[in-house]
Amino acid sequence: MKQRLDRDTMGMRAAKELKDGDCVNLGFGIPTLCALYVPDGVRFETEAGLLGYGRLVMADEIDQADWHYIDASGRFCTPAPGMAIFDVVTSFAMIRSGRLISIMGGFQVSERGDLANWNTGGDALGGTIGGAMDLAVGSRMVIITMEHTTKEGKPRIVKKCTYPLTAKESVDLIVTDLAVIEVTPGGLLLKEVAPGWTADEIQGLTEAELIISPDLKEVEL
Amino acid sequence: MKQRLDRDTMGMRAAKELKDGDCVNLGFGIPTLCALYVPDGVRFETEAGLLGYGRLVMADEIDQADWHYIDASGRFCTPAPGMAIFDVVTSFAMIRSGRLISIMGGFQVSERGDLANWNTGGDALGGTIGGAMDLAVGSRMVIITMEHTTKEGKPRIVKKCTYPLTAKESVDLIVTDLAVIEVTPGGLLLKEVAPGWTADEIQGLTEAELIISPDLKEVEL
Amino acid sequence: MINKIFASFDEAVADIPDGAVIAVECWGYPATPHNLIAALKRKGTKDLTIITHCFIPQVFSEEHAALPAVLLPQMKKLISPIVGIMRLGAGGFVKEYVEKGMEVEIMGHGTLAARLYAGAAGLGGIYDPIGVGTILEEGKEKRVIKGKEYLFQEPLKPDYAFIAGHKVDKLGNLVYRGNYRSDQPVMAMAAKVTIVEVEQIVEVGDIDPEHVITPGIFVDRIVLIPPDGLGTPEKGRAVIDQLTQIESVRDLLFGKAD
Amino acid sequence: MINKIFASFDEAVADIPDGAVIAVECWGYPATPHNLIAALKRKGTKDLTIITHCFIPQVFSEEHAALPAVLLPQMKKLISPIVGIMRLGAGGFVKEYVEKGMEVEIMGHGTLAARLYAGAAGLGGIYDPIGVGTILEEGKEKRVIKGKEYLFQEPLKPDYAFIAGHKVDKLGNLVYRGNYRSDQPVMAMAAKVTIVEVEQIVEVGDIDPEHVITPGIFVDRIVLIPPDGLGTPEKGRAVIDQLTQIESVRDLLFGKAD
Repeated sequence: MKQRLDRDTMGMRAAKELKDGDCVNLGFGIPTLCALYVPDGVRFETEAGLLGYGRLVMADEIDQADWHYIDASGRFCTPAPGMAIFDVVTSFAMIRSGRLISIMGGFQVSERGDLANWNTGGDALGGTIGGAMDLAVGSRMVIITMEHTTKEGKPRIVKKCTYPLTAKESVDLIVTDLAVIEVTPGGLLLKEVAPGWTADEIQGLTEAELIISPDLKEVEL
Repeated sequence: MKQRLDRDTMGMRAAKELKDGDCVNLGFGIPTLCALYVPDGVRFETEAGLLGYGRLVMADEIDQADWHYIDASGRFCTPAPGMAIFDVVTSFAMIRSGRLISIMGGFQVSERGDLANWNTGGDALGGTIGGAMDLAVGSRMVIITMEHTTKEGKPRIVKKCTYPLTAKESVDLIVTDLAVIEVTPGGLLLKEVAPGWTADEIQGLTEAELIISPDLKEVEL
Repeated sequence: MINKIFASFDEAVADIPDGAVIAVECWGYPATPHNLIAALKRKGTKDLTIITHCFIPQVFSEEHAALPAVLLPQMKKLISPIVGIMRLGAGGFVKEYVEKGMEVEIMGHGTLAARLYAGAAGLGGIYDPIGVGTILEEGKEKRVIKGKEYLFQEPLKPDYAFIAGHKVDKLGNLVYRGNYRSDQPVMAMAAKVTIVEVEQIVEVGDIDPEHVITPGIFVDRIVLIPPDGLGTPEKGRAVIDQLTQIESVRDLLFGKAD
Repeated sequence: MINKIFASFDEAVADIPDGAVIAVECWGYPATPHNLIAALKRKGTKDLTIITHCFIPQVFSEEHAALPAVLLPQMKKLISPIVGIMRLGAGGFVKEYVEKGMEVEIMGHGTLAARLYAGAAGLGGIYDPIGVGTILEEGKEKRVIKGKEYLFQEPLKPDYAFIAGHKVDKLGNLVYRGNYRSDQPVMAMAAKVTIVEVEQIVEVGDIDPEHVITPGIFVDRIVLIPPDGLGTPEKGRAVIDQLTQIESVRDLLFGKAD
């Protein structure tokens, strides 16, 4: 029974934070999956200049794809009614003025909400920034989806990030395959755990200290 | 025979500086008259967001005017083929990146090319800036058209401006009702005089020292 | 879909508190959100800071037009590159309010645009080449960068933007027409809350994505200009009639090149 | 009317000197001025500084595509928010050139946009909130403004911009299509000379003034993409075929959400 959530379920849980009218930028990986689970009225933004695009073009549709529409991950996507096209000056005004929600992957999140998700190398050539820093600093809400631990079993939720930072104190919510954790001024608040897991077990896989929510419950979808 | 040039002639002379392909912002007053004399292929810009508009709407045509097009002086103008509409962010990038020629009126120009044309009062409420400072600083070429002297006969071309400055060292060419004067690194170069006037007479009405061009001639239209 | 459409101008401005900072376009009669300005006057909100491209006297009767100048008695501060019309006596009509304590901050129009952009882009400030060596230097930090002088300018982040649009879809995707555009897109991006009065509201999908100027994410509230609202062709006709009675303004707004 | 149309890509880049700073969009295959890049490679111009949104490996055969990475042997400096594709080993393909002395300056994409805007608007610099507390702080002036930290960023003023456009009139008024737009309008505004490769050249008056994205004043040179040029649907088809041979890049560019 002590399974970890699969990637689809994590995407579904992150998507639950969104509501009608929200505009969201979905990063590489798990966040892309959120697109399948968002409520009506949520629109997708890509920093390369689209708001309100449709769904991704699948590999078997590529012959029919209009190559002029590309999502935030560089995938072909479809236009949709109510879409707007704009340049990057407008795009980053959108991102930086706090009107977007950002769902991104992460390598590490610190107890203060510092985010590391662009670089595993330690120097400037160790990663690619793209829009990640702008999204982390500027978004109204930053949700990070990631596995709770590395492949080697080491915690990704740490006291202090060891990977180069994307931004300081920028994460609002962490959705992992084991837990949902809110970054609060007082520290990391453990709000939900995967079915069958206890708060103690989660703490055992987390370097940063967790505050256990009085309303702790199983992950709600 | 010692007439001063009339306003139309000054506009005509200033317009002679323009050539096919130039884009020009025409300020209030005499500069507006240049529009009648520019060569083919010159386009007009207004900082409020049009490039390549047509002619002004005259008072007796106002019933038919489309109110959506307004020139740099707040007058209704007509759209024209090849016009572009843009916002002020684009407009001032255009102005400040040195792609435009500016023809403006002036109160005073100094021997270094300092321009005073926004304020006769001495405090911030003594005038209206609009786009004048941007145009003076940013334009590829700044041409000032003005009467050579004030109504009281005082020189407008001075050693040092007494009116508040629009911009330092920004004027390239001065077209007055008496002379055409180029602002050079060495000083003010008197290049053309109105018919019947001598260089000495012009110097007598000019506070700043003039260098007489070896090619001094009558104003050419 | 979130409903952004408000039934009246009064409802659209109902929550604006005393002390609010409001960016509002005014570029002659056509490109002005008259109805929102009139609603704010009715509401009587005090201590306003008004950011506008062009602050000219209320030369029209208020029955036909409402320029930002009708808000003068409610204002604490004015930020604008154009205060008055020079030929009418620049600044003259605000002096009474300045003497009573209203602050006026003037700057070049391009500096206004750049400061609004800076607000939208979350910048802490910019080094601007405009105003160096002029009275606008007063109180500003000056810095030499690569041999050239610049003035430090703070970003502008209005609480509200009042926008006069042409056509909007129900998501807020907005297009302007002609010079209606001007300062408005950057005002909409810089403001926390953007309120649009508009000639037409259309269905989602009716505006080509390539032609959207202000994406809907920047538009929070929409009010349709009713047939008897300000800014309509009929009211505009009345304004022209008034203008023909005022020689210098008429010359300024249309008419013979002088 | 000044003729801005060049007969060939080689002529359009003929005057670019060694050491030039060039802004060039690259957002996957479609939004890239392949033909201008290929021409600059043929010309062999040295010591280039390349400013680009996305500097990814030249994964396609050069017969079908030319990304900025084909210029690597000619480059002195790279300025980009995306160097490599993380899953392919970020930066790996530039390391060889970095060891030979090529400089790499990375920054957030929004910082790139803001610095290009600053270049276009003649600003001396901006205080940017991005990168504070990260390794991008190194060597940057940090300043606290109203309690928040910012990094000083210099404007970017490229000598040339290479633009991939959709349709242009003979005055240079330009429209893009979909994500072709992206960084290109601000690159065109910031550059001293803007060179556009385009799918269609139309007559003056054929583009609605409301729909122009880059006004013609910013466009200096125009080259029509010929039927056998890069960036055409046929070449694109060949690229897709190649991509299907490269699993990870294929997944990245289209295909199943992972």
